[in-house]
Amino acid sequence: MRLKIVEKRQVAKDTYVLKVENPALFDILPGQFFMIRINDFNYPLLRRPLSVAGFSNTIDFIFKVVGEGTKILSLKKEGEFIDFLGSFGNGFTINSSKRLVLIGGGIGVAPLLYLKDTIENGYKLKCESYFGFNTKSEVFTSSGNVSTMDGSLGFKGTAVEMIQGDLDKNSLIYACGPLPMLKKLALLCFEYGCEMQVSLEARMACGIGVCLGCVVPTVNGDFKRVCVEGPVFDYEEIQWQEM
Amino acid sequence: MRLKIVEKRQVAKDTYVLKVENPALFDILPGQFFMIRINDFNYPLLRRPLSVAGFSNTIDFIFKVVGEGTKILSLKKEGEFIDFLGSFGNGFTINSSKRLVLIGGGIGVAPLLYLKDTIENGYKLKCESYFGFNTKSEVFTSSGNVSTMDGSLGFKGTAVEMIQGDLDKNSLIYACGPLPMLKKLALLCFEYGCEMQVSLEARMACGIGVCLGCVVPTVNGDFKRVCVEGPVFDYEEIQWQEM
Amino acid sequence: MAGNVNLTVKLCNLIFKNPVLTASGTFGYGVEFSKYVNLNKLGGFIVKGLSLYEKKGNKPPRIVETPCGMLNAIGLQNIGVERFIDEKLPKLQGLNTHIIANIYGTEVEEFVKMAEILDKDPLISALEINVSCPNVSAGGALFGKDPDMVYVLTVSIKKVTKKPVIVKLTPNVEDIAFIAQAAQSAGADAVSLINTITGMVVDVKSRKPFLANKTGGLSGPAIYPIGVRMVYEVYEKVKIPIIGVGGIYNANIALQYIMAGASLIEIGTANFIDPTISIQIIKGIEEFMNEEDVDSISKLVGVVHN
Amino acid sequence: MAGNVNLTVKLCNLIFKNPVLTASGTFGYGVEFSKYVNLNKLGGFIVKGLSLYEKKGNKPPRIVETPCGMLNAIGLQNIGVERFIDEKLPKLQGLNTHIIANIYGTEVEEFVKMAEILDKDPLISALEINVSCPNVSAGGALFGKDPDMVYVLTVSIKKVTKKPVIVKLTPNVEDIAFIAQAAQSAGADAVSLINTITGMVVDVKSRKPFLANKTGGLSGPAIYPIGVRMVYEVYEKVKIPIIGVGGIYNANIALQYIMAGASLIEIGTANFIDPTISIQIIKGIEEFMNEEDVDSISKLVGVVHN
Ligand SMILES: Cc1cc2nc3c(=O)[nH]c(=O)nc-3n(C[C@H](O)[C@H](O)[C@H](O)COP(=O)(O)OP(=O)(O)OC[C@H]3O[C@@H](n4cnc5c(N)ncnc54)[C@H](O)[C@@H]3O)c2cc1C
Ligand SMILES: Cc1cc2nc3c(=O)[nH]c(=O)nc-3n(C[C@H](O)[C@H](O)[C@H](O)COP(=O)(O)OP(=O)(O)OC[C@H]3O[C@@H](n4cnc5c(N)ncnc54)[C@H](O)[C@@H]3O)c2cc1C
Ligand SMILES: Cc1cc2nc3c(=O)[nH]c(=O)nc-3n(C[C@H](O)[C@H](O)[C@H](O)COP(=O)(O)O)c2cc1C
Ligand SMILES: Cc1cc2nc3c(=O)[nH]c(=O)nc-3n(C[C@H](O)[C@H](O)[C@H](O)COP(=O)(O)O)c2cc1C
Ligand code: FES
Ligand code: FES
Repeated sequence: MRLKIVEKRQVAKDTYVLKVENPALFDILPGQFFMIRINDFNYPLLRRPLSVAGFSNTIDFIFKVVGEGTKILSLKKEGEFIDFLGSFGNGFTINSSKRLVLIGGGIGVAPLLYLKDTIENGYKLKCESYFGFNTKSEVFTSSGNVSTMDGSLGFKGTAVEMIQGDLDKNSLIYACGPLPMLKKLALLCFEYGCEMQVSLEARMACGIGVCLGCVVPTVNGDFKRVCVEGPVFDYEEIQWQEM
Repeated sequence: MRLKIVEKRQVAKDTYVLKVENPALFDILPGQFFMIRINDFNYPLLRRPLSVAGFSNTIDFIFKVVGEGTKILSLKKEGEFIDFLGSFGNGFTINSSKRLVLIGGGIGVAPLLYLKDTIENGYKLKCESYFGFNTKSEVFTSSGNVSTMDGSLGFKGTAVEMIQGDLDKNSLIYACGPLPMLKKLALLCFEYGCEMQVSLEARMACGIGVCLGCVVPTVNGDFKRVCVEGPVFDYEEIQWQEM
Repeated sequence: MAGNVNLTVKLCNLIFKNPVLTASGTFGYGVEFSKYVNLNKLGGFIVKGLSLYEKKGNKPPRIVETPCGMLNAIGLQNIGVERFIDEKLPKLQGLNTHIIANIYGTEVEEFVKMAEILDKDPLISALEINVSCPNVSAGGALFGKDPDMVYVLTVSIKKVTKKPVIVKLTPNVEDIAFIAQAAQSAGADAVSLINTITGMVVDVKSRKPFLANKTGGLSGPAIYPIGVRMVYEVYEKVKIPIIGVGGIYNANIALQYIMAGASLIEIGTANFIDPTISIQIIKGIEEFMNEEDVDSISKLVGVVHN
Repeated sequence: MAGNVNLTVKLCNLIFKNPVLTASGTFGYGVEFSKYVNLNKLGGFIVKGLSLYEKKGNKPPRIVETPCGMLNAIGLQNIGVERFIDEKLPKLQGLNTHIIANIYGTEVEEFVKMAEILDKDPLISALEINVSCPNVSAGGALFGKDPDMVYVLTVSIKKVTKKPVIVKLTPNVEDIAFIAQAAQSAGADAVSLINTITGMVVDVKSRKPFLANKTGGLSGPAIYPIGVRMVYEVYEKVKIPIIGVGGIYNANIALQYIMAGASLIEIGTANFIDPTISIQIIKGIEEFMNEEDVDSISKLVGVVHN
């Protein structure tokens, strides 16, 4: 599906927002992702997975330049077309009877922005958001409670540190971010007995469940595919020690 | 050497002019070429050779989209930078005591435009030009005598047919174009006893004489490199039967 | 234009409506692609490699990208032949194309048992034998690198099934044609080649191999010239049909394989990049034949050797 | 930053100021690159393959591009060892780097004669023996595929020269470590790998192989995971230094080779794309070592095996 770039803009250090026209062919759940073909030829070969960060007249992505693929993507211009496959994955499930707590780290905040929008404006529910970044220059959102490691903006410390004392059994955490943060949260959830839906990353080739490349280890000693059974998992499913 | 695209414009069917800023670091002889890196990453892997079609404030190229590399090049935008290596090759030699006849076919006309400019405006000499194309839509120059195979513009027939009755011992032909045309001209030159400098094409990897990939067979049973000993050859050097 | 060229290919008693199959491990169990591809338009598809019993596969990371290619070390994760028959095949009923089962084992007996089981299932058109795996009874030597093992294995499987047997060869050998000859002598109905080429990527930050399995199999566009060369070599040495696979991502490369000697071709990694690619390649082959006035695909098989 | 890391590599009596060499056939006779590269900054360079007598090479077309790679079938065109010494070496006098001669022949005697001739020339630091060529006296079998031939050849060359002898291995074998072991037993001072992988591209219009020579050698980024894997395998089996080559186009891949077991690396095809690449790679390795606090390159060689 070739979609036209409506907007491409740098929003923070190495971080870009990419908005493409919405063909209005489908609904997209928060937490779902697209597989993006970086160029119209075979280099880079594999599509890159990017989560949906917003969904309205446009489908919005926020991505960080970490390698060659995202670098090339950052050089695309408005008006150009990019080939998308999706949407893929299971997405977050919203439970209105819980205290909804969104915890994001770095670029992992991207999918939570769309989740927040859906909770607040779609479901008309409330939620709390705690978004952590390394430093001010990397912050790409003004929504929610922001923290930075160096205290250059908002709370000084991680997103987890911002909320950790304040979690309870009734909390349902939605988390996305670097693995150490997710592991930390998993420990906390075990401790406080709260629920958590966590969005995981894995190297992907197909995005549609056939290559079996993107698996993560589960507690029963099995593997699950991030692209189909995920990217959102109940944290209790995951074998965290092996991650 | 990264040079900025000053102008990129379609000038005929599948044919583009590309002007890049001239760093004014060197002189370029007509017939010389640059090795152009299509993308800043390794695909397509090899540089593409393109002859200089004009040289002033800008270095100008005229190229035809024939494959993936030239296709990608045709999508570049003004303001972008492209990596060039060059200039390479020997170039045409101008002999003021001869009747100078330029014969080009299709995209082979490109280097002859710069040669014509050099002869007329640099050396203040006269020359005749005969430029043949398949059909009107492929014609990208109004300079010289133009022919088309279907007669849709100018003389009906090939560039060779336009001039062939009119060649003499005193003619020095400068030729560039498809191989069958060059072979035909070689026969004519043998017949009429005229001289010819012919610009040849070959698949190139390095452009600087080290890969030995670009060779053409010579009359003494040897090989010569198009990138260093050419691309311009005295037609009598070439083993035409083996081309 | 389309329609007036004959794309059909015969392999033993099977008629393929066109030469385009999809490769094992890149097309799931077929159903996953029904959203993108009308499966009935394919010459056939080859399902994910099956073992006698369910296999969990290797630890992640299992894949890594390389220039115009990728390494995979899935470790042949699959649900096992019985669950495949019970759970997956029913969903594939009523299709008008060929379903080929790809099987592998670590002992001859495992292959034989699977062949016996699959022989009974009318939905399976043929068996593709993946010999790129270590033989435990022979001390871990790869089946596919040893012509004698390939011979014994093929003979044993041929005994228990009437379905065409395709032996899928590994490129990690010195002389692939020699192994193909062993398969032919043993009665194989066809050979398919190439499987992936062993490679390694190192993560320089951690100073470890990137893949948990250390090495992985290289596939994708990068390898196509190696595959075409090997098909060319095998065509010079064997008479049974060849199925070409390795890096095919457009009709041009599919045709290169066919001209080098392949009667059928398989599309692998390219399915990941564009799930509709197999259909586009069928169209592209058809267009080429129309443009070049070739009325039957069989006239192109091996023409490079003329 | 730069300067406080130790990039030097010892090979026999030779000290290389850094691990970066340029590969035979991709760097001419060195002089061609002096416009782009300060040759003295290189660990060394390996000149175009030399034969005893001048060779014209294959008919064109000799090269064709492939996805992230290229095939070449130059046919070892060169001016012969005598003219090389007379015409080319004088231009390389006074350089403060290692010049390595790459030699090949079709009989053991040819190799030996060349080694004798080159042994006398003080400008040549070492000999790299290209065994990827057919042995005419052994009926055209490739030297490099047969461990016995590699053994005999290496022993014979070692007898006539005191210069370090590097045996350059072909990847077109089943078990490259086995061949490396043969070279080691024969007294080789190092092995270099990989040479190109045999491939074919078909021109579907003419329905013929694209190259006049039919097959060609695949090089370039596409093959690097295969080269890294082979260096890894050889490192497990031999003790002599390994020189890694194949698809290196940046410092990351150079480091992958080093960590897999290479003491030195060679840059080939990448020189065509960017003639300054070798210098950039030296810088990149230096930067990596500074960032990762590695004081000596020797500490990275083979770390993947720990
Ligand atoms: C479900 C999912 C959703 C994602 N959503 C976002 C998002 O919204 N914004 C964003 O910036 N990033 C997101 N990522 C990560 C993003 O896909 C990678 O950063 C990106 O693929 C890196 O590509 P590259 O070519 O720049 O990096 P390189 O490292 O050069 O890529 C090489 C290969 O590694 C893969 N890769 C590298 N890093 C990752 C990673 N962290 N996760 C998965 N694959 C990786 C690439 O896809 C590619 O195949 C998501 C990943 C997944 C799995
Ligand atoms: C000295 C010289 C000067 C040239 N000047 C011009 C010019 O001014 N304008 C112009 O349009 N074209 C010119 N060409 C031809 C031009 O280089 C090719 O058309 C171009 O490289 C094709 O690249 P591609 O990726 O589009 O085609 P593809 O066919 O996809 O290219 C595949 C490979 O083939 C090579 N190749 C393909 N066709 C040719 C060819 N005819 N000659 C040499 N290599 C080829 C490419 O470089 C590449 O390595 C010149 C060629 C040479 C040798
Ligand atoms: C992710 C992945 C899984 C694969 N699994 C199998 C398998 O189970 N059985 C098999 O015979 N080949 C398997 N292969 C090999 C392919 O079928 C094919 O031979 C190889 O990938 C080369 O083709 P390609 O370059 O078109 O992908 C697998 C390849 C990939 C990329
Ligand atoms: C055009 C060309 C010519 C080559 N000539 C030689 C040669 O004469 N002797 C040799 O041992 N290797 C030769 N090689 C092989 C390279 O030295 C190197 O081993 C191979 O290309 C893999 O490295 P790369 O991928 O970095 O190019 C040649 C390679 C190319 C591309
Ligand atoms: S990415 Fe292929 S199975 Fe998930
Ligand atoms: S292009 Fe390499 S020698 Fe001419």
